[in-house]
Amino acid sequence: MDALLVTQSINVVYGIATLAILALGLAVIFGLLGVLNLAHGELIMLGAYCAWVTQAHGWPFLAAVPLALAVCGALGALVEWALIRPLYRRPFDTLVATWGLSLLLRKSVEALFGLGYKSVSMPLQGTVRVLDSPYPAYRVALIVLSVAVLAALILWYGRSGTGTRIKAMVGNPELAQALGIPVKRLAAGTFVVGCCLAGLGGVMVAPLVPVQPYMGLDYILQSFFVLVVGGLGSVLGLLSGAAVIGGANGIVSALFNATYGYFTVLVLAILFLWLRPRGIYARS
Amino acid sequence: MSASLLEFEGLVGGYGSAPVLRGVAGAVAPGEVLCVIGRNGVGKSTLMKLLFGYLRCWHGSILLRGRRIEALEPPQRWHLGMTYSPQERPVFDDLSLRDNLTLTRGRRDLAPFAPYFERFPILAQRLAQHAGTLSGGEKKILSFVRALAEDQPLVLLDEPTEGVQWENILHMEALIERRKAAGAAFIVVEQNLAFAERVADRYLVMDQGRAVLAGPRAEIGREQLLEHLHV
Amino acid sequence: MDDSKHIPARRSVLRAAVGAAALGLTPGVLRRAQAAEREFKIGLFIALSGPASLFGPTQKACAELAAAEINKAGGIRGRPIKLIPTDAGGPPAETAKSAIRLMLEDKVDLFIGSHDSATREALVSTIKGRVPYIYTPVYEGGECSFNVYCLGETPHQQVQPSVRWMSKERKVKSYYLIGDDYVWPRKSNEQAKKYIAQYGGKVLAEEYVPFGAPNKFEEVVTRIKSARPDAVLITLVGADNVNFNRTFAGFGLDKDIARLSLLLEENTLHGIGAESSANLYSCMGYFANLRTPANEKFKKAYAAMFGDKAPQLSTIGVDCYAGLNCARALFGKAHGSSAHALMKASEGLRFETAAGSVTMRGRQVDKDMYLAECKGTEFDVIQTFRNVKSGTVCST
Amino acid sequence: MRLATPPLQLAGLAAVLLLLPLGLGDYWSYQLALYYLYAVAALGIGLCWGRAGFLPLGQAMFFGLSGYLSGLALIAFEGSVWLIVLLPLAALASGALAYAIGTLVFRQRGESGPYFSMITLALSLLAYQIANSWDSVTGGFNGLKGIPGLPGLDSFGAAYYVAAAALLLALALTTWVLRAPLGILWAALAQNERRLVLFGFNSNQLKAVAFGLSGLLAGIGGALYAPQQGLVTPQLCGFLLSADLVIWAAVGGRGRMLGPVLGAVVVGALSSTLRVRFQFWEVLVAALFIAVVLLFPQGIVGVFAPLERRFASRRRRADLGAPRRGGAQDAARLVIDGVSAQVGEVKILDRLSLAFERPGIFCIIGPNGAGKTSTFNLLTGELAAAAGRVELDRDAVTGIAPHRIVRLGVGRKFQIPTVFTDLSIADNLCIALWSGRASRADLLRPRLRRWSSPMLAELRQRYGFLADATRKAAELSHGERQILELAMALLTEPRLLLLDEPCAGLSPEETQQVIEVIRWASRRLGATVIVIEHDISLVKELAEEVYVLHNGALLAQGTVADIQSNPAVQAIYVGAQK
Repeated sequence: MDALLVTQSINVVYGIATLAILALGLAVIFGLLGVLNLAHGELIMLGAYCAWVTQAHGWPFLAAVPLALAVCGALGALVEWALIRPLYRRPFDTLVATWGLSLLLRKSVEALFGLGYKSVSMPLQGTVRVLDSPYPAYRVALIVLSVAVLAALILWYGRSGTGTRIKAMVGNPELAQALGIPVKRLAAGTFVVGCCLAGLGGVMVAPLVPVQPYMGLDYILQSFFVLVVGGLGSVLGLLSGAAVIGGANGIVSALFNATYGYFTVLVLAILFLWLRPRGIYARS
Repeated sequence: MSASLLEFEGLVGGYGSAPVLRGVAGAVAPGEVLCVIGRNGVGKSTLMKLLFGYLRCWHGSILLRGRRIEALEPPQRWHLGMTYSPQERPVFDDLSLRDNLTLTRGRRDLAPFAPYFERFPILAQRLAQHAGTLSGGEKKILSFVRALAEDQPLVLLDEPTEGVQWENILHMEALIERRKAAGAAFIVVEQNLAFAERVADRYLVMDQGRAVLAGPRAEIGREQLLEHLHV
Repeated sequence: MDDSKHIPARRSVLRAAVGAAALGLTPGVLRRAQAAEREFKIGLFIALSGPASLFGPTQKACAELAAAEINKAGGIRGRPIKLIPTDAGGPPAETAKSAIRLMLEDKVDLFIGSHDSATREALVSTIKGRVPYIYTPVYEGGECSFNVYCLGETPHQQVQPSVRWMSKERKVKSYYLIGDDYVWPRKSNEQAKKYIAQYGGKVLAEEYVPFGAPNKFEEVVTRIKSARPDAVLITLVGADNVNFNRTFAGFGLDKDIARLSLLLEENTLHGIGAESSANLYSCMGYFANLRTPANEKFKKAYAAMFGDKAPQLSTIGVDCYAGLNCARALFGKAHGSSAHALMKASEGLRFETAAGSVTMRGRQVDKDMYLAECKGTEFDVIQTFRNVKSGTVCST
Repeated sequence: MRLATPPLQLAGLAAVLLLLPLGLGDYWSYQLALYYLYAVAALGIGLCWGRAGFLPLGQAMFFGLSGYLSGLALIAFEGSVWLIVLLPLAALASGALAYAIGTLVFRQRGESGPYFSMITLALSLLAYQIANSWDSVTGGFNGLKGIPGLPGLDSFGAAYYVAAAALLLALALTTWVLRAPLGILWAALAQNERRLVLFGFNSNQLKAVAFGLSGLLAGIGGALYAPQQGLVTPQLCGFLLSADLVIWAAVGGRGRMLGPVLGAVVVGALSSTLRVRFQFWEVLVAALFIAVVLLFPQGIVGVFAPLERRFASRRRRADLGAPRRGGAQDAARLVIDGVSAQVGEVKILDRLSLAFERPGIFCIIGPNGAGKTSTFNLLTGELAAAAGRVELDRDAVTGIAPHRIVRLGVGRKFQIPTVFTDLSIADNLCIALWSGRASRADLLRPRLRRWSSPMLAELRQRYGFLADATRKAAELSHGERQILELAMALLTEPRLLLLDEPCAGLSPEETQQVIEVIRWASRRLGATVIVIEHDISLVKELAEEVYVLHNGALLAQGTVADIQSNPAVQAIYVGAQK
């Protein structure tokens, strides 16, 4: 029983960590730029396929990271130029266009790799003891890694000049231009970074899930819910959102069953969208 | 006039379908302050937005050091040596004062700001604070300092003294003088006549989207200005 | 209700022509409308789009192989088979719509379908027995609609022998049931609970996850771990099945807890991967590396026709092969093509599947079932259960 | 854009729909019948998205709901006459649910942006799971099966005509609503919600009605889908159908009535033809779809917009007299008593006290940030008072919703002219006339678009361009827009008229005209007119009394002469000095 409790709590933490890392890319794109990118899940999917491709070529797992960054980055730049910029400040059209894009990406990957499940083998096998109950090593690593990535991001966004410029652009674009900040280019760059982060998330979860063209659909809505619940424009918002969604899902699934867990997530999302749209941790 | 840093003429522009400027001309030379004066809604801020490139001008030309710039984006104009302190939302509310000031600089040290902090110690005291917590007047001061400290050859100030206490207005005047001495040019939109009279080298008086009166301060008396301000 | 019966062919052709023109379609519609009546047309419903289209290529290939063989042997009642593959991977209404087209425009003689149950229900209520309909894949059993014939494994066929084997050979006393939340898993678990009790085992828990939702299985696996069952009976399908088994192994439970999955074929096993497939069993009517003479022969023909680029063989795919053979036998045996004649003929009908020959009883199939243990990403068939009853008997 | 299709076109369409089956085989009739039902649902999306300006992403939920309801009814009461009542009820249930959701969500904060879309999306996912899990009622994943067809109507031909009839009904319904004031108000709402509210309309309720109607349309589709297909499955509530409906509306053209219909039938039929022909048909659909969004935001139908305008009828039908506006008629007594208010950190009104106890023209002047416009926002209930109270005719109006305050007889004109640019001049003027005059039922009567009032007649006399019925406000010059908005403000025949720099950006001639109109109107309405103005020369011409605001408080009050000689006033204009 006690061991059960421990493991279930770690499961909750793990759930939160994965949610956060998977929503990260969207947090940048939707949270900072306000772009509703429905193709986010497909970027994750591409990242996962990168992991599989590296494995298929017998390269080390970590080689997937640069590959994913390259693929998603390039795609991101193209999409920003072709879809996002022309539809700037037309949220509904962006929504609809990126949905079309996600369809396009799914089918292209299907044409390229087929529909079969690709399994990416665990870079870390076996289990490690956490609070003297065994837990899968790679999942532990993923938790640690997510925390690291998020921490790094908090530091970079808070300290670096670029981070400050992005904040400036988000907060007051007109004034930012008066200071010579090339807002358009900066926004494009930010979008690309968001895409890369999505790809990175894809690489990280690849060994844990069945990799196939439709996997993105599982992540897009969850990611949106996380952001809406947490509040846009801050890593803290992202974390609190992941905590609520992932936590609620994990706890309810642990206490009752997965169906209730899923219902809880949907209901929570609806309630927040409706009653507290600025989320738990709203940007000032 | 030949030595002028910025020249503009026949400027027509506005928002959507509505022309606010109906043909305005003017110029400013290095080490000179051009004060733009007029009632609300006569197009002063619109003129500034046109000059800095937020609004495309429908007709007319803007020359910076003899180069046409009306096609350029605001950031490009900044890189050519202009800067701008807007009338509304003059600072980044969710950035600290320090970040507001050092945003455009590679390094974050505050040495260049010493002379400004002398005049406005309150800024130095609140460096870590978010600009959003400042009062309207304090924001104006912060924005003013930021713009001047960039050491750009041409500074556009839109109502810099709005809501600023008068002793601080005097500090502003002194700092403007200091930059003038260093050869900087200013275009200042102002409603505060007293301030305008003290800093201006030339006036540009506007009414209903047109320049109705322009010339050196010496040639234009307060009565003429008041007549156009209708007070 | 189908008023095209009551008007002379010429006019209906005319209509089709006008229609085609009106919609700017290729004259293809036209040609199909006047196509020679000699061909024996089969509307083949397989997944060409959507997640299930994973099986599409195999389904198509196996059907084509069967059609080629049958045609070489003189076709059905002397008429060459013409397959009309049609997408059943979309929403049921779409598929039903295609069925109408195949009936009215192509005037098909027979439907063969390999798709999910919701689509089957849609087709049954659209076809209404006007055309015989052979449903080939593994399913929940109990389909007895007029003029419908089911070939797939039923829960009874999968569960009864495998559970008995587990209890007897593996000394499994306690089971944990996990499945997707829809009809097939629930029916299967009904059967499972019956036989588990019968063989003196007990069910520790029965759990379902939302079907078609983004599921994660850490919580479930942790619960299983603390429940310490001897075996887990898995009725998850597709991605959920892959996901669960990877998580299960990830938590290191694969060493001491056996897993019996009721819908585990080659593609899914590849998804699960070698490192997660230890101690995992599957019970189906067909496995690609089955060592029966029939299968050797079948695989040789398959390879000969499609070469080494041939799509992966698996039970859901090869059932289409059985489907065509069944059709041939059925029409060969029956006098006339009326539903009653066909249903009458179906009783005791024998025909070839990829695995071997089977018998149809009560419009379902009694067949040999195979229990396989996963070795890496391969199935190792360790036990054969002869001629297992379908457990469903429909009127004929 | 002219969104409504005249009845004539509708009749033509009816003829086409009736004749089509003769040309096509049964299969195409059957196929079209299905897409007609989808089209009915897509029509609802066009209504919300193209007209009222918000995008519902979960319409399948309503399609599915009524699908299940009518399915259950058909099974329970097979062949009974009660079905005539029950099926419409199933459709209405969807409409009611949509209206309820709309009311709840919109009332909360008038949220109608992407978040509303997300809510509807999440709801449809929920609906899908419920339909999937609740076997006992819905039949679970395999769906609700064995649904009998409509008694005597279940042959392909008959099914086609049922669907066609439903589509025509839906089109007629939407045509009617879109030609009625309601449709005009939706279009206005999408362009400038705040402005509409300040004409006294409850925009959130209008949006809820639009959403409810879209739900009803989806309901009609679903209610007939059940008998036509004989099976209702959870996919019917799910995300994919919702997405398809949106895609069809977008590709066909959300802005015009026939757009979604065309989208559903063409794209739908196209994809179902493609799906059998080659594997990656979805790629084509997706590409087509992105292309349309990027290149033709108004969809396929939008391409023909120019033609449509050519055929637009120019003749104006005979006017109908509008009733007098209800409520008190005499000039409003306005008292602002010690009101403070702030936005964020900044205090914008500081214990402000003003009183306007008699009809006449009063001017408010003051430097930037003095709180002039904020005072207007306070009066129209858009700015909440932290302290103090505002009285209109001795009743406190602090904390009352803007549209209610406006209905008490408050009219307002903004500094920047905010007319509804996509609407014709006539419709702009009508919106003003309806304000405070039209009852809820009236909003469904197209003839209200012919309303006129003596004042409108006189205004048309003064300004010829106001009589040009079909010209769009977008085509007006800045000056004309100022006049149009002023006219709109006057047509509401307010008892308290708030004018914010009515002459901003006008040429001297235009300025003179406006001055005259204001004088004329104040006499004619006998109203209290408050004008924010900077140009003292205009103030001289207009004001009986001048109020000078400074730092959110009243600095001075009196005749123009008093004000000009007031040293304090001098000081704030000349600048801070001690």
